[in-house]
Amino acid sequence: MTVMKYGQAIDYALGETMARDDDVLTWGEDVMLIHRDLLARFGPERVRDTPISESAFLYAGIGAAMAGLRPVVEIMLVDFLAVAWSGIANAASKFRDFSGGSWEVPLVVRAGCGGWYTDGGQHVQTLWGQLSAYPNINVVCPSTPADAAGLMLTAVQSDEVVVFLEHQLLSEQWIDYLGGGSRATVSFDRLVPADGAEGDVPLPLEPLPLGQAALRREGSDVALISLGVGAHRCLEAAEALASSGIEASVLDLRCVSPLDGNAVIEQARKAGRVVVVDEDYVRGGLTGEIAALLLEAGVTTKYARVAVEGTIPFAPHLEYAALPNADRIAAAVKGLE
Amino acid sequence: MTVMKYGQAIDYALGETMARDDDVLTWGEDVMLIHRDLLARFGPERVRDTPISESAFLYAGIGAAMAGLRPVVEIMLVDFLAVAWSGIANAASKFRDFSGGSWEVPLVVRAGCGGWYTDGGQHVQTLWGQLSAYPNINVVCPSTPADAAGLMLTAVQSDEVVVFLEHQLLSEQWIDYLGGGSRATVSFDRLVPADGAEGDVPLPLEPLPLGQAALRREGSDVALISLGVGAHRCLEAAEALASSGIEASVLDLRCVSPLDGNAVIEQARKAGRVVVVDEDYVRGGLTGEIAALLLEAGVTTKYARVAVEGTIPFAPHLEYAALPNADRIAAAVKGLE
Amino acid sequence: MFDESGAPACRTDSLISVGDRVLAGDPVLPTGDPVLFSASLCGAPTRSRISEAGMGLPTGFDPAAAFRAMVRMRLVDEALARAWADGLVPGEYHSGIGEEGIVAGVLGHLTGRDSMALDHRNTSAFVGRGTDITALMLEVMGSEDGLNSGWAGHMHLMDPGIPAAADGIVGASGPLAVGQAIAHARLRPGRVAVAFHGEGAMNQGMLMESYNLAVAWNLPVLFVCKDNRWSITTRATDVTGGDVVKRASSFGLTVEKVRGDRVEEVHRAAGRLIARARTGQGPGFLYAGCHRPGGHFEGDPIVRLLRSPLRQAEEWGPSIVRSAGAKTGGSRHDRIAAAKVLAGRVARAARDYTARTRMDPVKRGRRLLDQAAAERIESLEHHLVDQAMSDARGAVGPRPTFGVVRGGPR
Amino acid sequence: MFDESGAPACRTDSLISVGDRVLAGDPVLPTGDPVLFSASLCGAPTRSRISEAGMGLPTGFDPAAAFRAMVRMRLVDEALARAWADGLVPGEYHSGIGEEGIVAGVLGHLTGRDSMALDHRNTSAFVGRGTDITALMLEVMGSEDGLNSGWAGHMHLMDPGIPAAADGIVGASGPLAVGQAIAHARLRPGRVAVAFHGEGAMNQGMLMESYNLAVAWNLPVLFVCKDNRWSITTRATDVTGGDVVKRASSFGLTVEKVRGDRVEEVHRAAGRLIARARTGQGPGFLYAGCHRPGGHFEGDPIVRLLRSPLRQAEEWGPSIVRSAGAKTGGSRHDRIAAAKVLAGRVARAARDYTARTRMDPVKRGRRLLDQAAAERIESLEHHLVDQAMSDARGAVGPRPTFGVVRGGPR
Ligand SMILES: Cc1ncc(C[n+]2csc(CCOP(=O)(O)OP(=O)(O)O)c2C)c(N)n1
Ligand SMILES: Cc1ncc(C[n+]2csc(CCOP(=O)(O)OP(=O)(O)O)c2C)c(N)n1
Ligand SMILES: [Mg+2]
Ligand SMILES: [Mg+2]
Repeated sequence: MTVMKYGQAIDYALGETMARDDDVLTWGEDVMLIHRDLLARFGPERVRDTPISESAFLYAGIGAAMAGLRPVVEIMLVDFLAVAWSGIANAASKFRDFSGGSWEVPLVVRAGCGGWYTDGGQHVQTLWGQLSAYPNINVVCPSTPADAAGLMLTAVQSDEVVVFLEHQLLSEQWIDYLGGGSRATVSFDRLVPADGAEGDVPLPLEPLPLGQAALRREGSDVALISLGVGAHRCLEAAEALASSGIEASVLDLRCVSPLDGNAVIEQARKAGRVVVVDEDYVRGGLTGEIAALLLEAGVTTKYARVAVEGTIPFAPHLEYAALPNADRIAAAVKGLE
Repeated sequence: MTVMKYGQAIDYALGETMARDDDVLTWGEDVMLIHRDLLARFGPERVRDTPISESAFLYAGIGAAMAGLRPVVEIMLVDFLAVAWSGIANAASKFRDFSGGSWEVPLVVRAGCGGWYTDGGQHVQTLWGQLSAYPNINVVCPSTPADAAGLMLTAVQSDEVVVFLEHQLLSEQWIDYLGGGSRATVSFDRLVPADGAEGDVPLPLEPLPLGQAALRREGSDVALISLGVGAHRCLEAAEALASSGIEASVLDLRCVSPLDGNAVIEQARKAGRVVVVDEDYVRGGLTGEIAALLLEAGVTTKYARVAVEGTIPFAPHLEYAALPNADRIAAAVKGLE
Repeated sequence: MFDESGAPACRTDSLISVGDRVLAGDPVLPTGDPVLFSASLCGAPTRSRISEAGMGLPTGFDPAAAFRAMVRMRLVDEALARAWADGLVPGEYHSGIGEEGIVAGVLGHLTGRDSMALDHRNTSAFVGRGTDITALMLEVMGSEDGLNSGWAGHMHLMDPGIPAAADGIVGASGPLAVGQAIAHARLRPGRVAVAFHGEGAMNQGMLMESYNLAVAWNLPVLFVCKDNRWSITTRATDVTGGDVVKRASSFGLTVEKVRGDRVEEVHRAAGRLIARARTGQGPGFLYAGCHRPGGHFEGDPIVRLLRSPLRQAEEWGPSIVRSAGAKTGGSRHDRIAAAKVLAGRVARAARDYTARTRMDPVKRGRRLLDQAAAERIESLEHHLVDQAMSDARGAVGPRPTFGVVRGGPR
Repeated sequence: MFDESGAPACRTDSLISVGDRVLAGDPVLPTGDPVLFSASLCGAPTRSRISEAGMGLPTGFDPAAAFRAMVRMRLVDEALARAWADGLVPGEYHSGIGEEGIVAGVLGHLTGRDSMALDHRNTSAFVGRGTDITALMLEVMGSEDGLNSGWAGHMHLMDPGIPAAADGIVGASGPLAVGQAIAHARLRPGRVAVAFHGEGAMNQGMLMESYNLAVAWNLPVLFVCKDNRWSITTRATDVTGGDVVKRASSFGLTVEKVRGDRVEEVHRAAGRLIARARTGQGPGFLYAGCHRPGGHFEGDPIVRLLRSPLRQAEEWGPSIVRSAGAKTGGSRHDRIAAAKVLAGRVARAARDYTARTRMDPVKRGRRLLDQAAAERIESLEHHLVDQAMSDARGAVGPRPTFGVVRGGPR
């Protein structure tokens, strides 16, 4: 057990797999500087800067994975994955099926996602709902260093495609890289969930199976379901609600796909009230899928969603209001009464 | 009122707007041959072949729309839109908001979508759920020539971005273009919904407002909700169900976004049973969104979904089984009993 | 022989080896043809199996082996085109007829775990590298007994044994081959990856990106541009700026330009580029012109027009004429320009389809052999391919509407 | 004056015109400066307003106007960089310091409805074309009173009045400008669209696609590549094959290559290319080298390292050393190679940041004027920009955590 930061935990897990398996390597824009510790340990053949050619180097990851490597392809921010979308939509998600099941694509796509630190509507999306629409694409977004390490271990060892989204607000690497580190005049303390950004990581690392939600808080009045920073916002809201006598459970899905439907249904059954909190867009994100799971299972429940309703504005106070913050969550819960 | 084919109706509507408004023009791969009638009438400046550069010519459409034109950018099949996804995800959907509401993007993105005619998993997707995830993107997929004409008229006249999806199975242009026209040995008659492929178009054309569903069939036992070819499959299934004494209503949404939530809720309330039939993937498509609408509205209903569960296989019988066919729909309805 | 790696270490009971057994001992047709005896026919090759012999040096040209490969490619494509016309192949079918010289010329250098990334026009490359042709035919015909259990169809054929993967997204073969090359460089130095693509694909961003990436990382990859002048119904030069060979070269790729109907020329140039790539001297770009007499895909509308002008004119003519004369619309100038575009396109197509039919690589390749040897190869390959197709047809049966059992107009 | 289109037809009460009012009558600084008097300051221009005068001919170079534009760009960027450091600008800020010569040289030719598509490093282009600088500053500071009501931030600034749009997706400025050029060609012949982008962007597929499209359609567009050698922390030549000027030229673009710190050189070359574009002779590509002393964005980690090596070494050093010495990991060779990469990167950055600081276009541009005139311009521009920034600061106030009122660590 040791204390790690969120980004550090991911790189730690990646480093451990790289040490064990020569076929694991990583490339992406600026990875040599961002992951300088991995570079120092494994050398420039296995930690490699790319040109700003997301399509080519993502498709190259697919080709390399099918030819024997286990690439971890880093796309700085998930928004930029849009320029390489075909690699996900038409290739990574399809090739195993096209081959009739005979050819695996052991690929990890790593990208930052999420807002709260103010970078404008093209740099703070999550897109996780859409990514998980495609067949054979696993999508994870951990909310703590321990989960981040465990899920990265699983991702790299998996023979399937895993999109590993690291939340930019939790990642000290991204916050620092984007210039934050050099000015004392700005503090993200009010915004960064402290035990998401830093926390205990059990050693030796264990892979964390995909599709297992974690119950972060017990509570019988309402079930808050989320992941990533959203899980922390739910906990914030739960504290506030507790003071008005409402006990909320908080379920951290950890994976968007596969999605832990059983855990969702269990919490919904218990509480009879569900609020899905999603940093993705209201359409095509988590909220609809969870509603469908509930209806399919015949669970009778009240339901509300707190998600991103439109373009995420740049101005920090507008961004804060547009993201699923604790106030919005608490209001949604109260709206269910 | 005149009888038109589906693709013909779309081009008719486009032609009428082009005749009225010099700023309307269209470009895309092979449009000069595919839309040879428009070319003959408006000339090569307004109907223009592009290189195979979807990203560039979609972004160019955005730039042109912001600089005074009303481009109809054709991306052969929606699957290929994935190579230009950033144009949707980061630009077309965002620029009006980024401008603080001061700059419109009057753009139509036209693309074929959908399966049943056997073209393999990279050529038969619909992706409409994902497209409608983004802010400010309207997404339509008409199921009849009349709707196709009315919606195209609306799309071109709109100051917003409209993704106009024409279903490949309904479009005589696509079926012919993909070689079908030259062999008498293959018939799509069993597969093509006859009154989707050809039908009356009221003249003079009236724009069909976005977000208005059409009730194609009344029935009080179960509500089938779909669009595109799916609406026809629902009607097929409804006929079959009727013979076992189950009366199904069929709601054709016509637009994925904006979605006619009121109509959905009304049908669901009436029947107390809903089957959503979606040619998009089960995740991130229509089915989840409709479930969320129902739960949010507090409608008590049984619910099932018939959608695409994974990669769409190439082999026609496998493809047929993977798509939401009438048998699957009827089975889902019976599963709700 | 296509290279010096010697006779393959295994025999299988595939149709191809039946052909070879018949051929065994024939001095003109040596048995050790790695192009037609691919890894996939011999089970998954182990690393040790890969002979490094010949890697790094251009390999010798064997006209008989090249001709034989081309004949087989041609026959398989023709058989599939017929099956398509007979309603046995669902969807589109993009034949490689006319491009065999390019594919065979390049494949003559590939051995062992050399890999390929392909586009929608891929049959000949699979055939040339030894994919089981019955399995391939069954796949293209949409059978669950096909190479990919009916999941791929002809645009997404996958043969991990070669390894070779096809992707129907134009331009994707480039970066996929780059990825294969990254793996080669780490896991099996000396191996190359080959990307085949059309000239139209050269305007697809990811392909250009992949040229750059290959050079920046100095990868063992060869990009082969088969310029058949058209992308579907668009003449490539109408939508392409500059010269594509210069374009490739500007990325720092080593380029060669050849006539694609001369397999020996292709073989020579490809050999130089592949030798450089194998020895770590960087990626190459081979440009080869060719002609596709069958059009973009079977049923190509322009080919239909050229073959049955009256019928097609009847079909297209009335509405074009009506549109051109519509009361509202573009100016006279616009409409005349449109007529010119349409007429010009057809005229150019007609010119290409008459003048360029001479560019048949199989016919040309035949002249490299003596008559008797050529005939023997042809008859054996005919036998082989006919057999495969008749097996495939037998397996799928007549299958009205391809075995779709329900569905119908309301 | 930057061009011959004469004095602007309107005055506004914007800060810029305040500056101009002060300057009115000054013989060195004529009032009719369309670069700083953009369309947007004069309300939406009508088509008739657009003077065709001078279109088609390279326009004369006016050192004072160019210097004045550069000074204003520099001052605005410096003011915003300070505001960033003071915690008043949220997120990233990419200043254009060091690139003013390129931007001013090109903008000297733009008038009326000539349009621009920009990337993340866009402030100077907006400033140069006359976007209200207070509104711009407020936008960058995340105020609802900003140019785009706080929705854009500095990476997505939009000024429909110019028109000019910025897109934070690398490479997107190219095809966006192509689209603007399509509209120009139809709606306002003679107008040009300009895309500014970096050298790193030249590896982004859509930008290359847009070069091709511009040539294939013969569009009035100018691509301007500002080569500052780096894309964030990656040295462009490490990831780029071939020569980017040849690359652009291979698409059929007419290219010119200049030193970006010499505004007069930029102006001359841009004039030739823009004149061609305006007169339907096709698109151009202007390549201009430059240096960005502030790094990629404010707080750039490499700049931090160069400025405070000890502090940064303390921060990065221990874990790098630990990693390099880890029990498991790459070979000795790998680790040495890694150390070389890291050291090499820093060394090259250090070299660039010392040797290339001489490449200051503003300092160089100053020498084109007599001392007194330069000083006058500087003082007036200082006044102007200081005023704007103090207004902007006043408007947003101290705003701890940028006005986010809730949220906090659990
Ligand atoms: C990204 C993408 N855009 C469009 C298509 C449709 N399409 C298939 S083949 C083709 C033409 C390709 O031309 P070329 O690269 O010259 O190859 P050829 O067919 O001539 O061999 C097009 C446009 C596609 N498959 N993928
Ligand atoms: C598609 C995409 N990929 C990556 C990024 C992240 N990014 C922003 S600026 C930049 C470097 C751009 O380099 P260059 O084009 O040389 O412009 P410069 O910043 O040097 O002016 C990168 C990689 C992005 N914004 N968009
Ligand atoms: Mg071609
Ligand atoms: Mg740069």
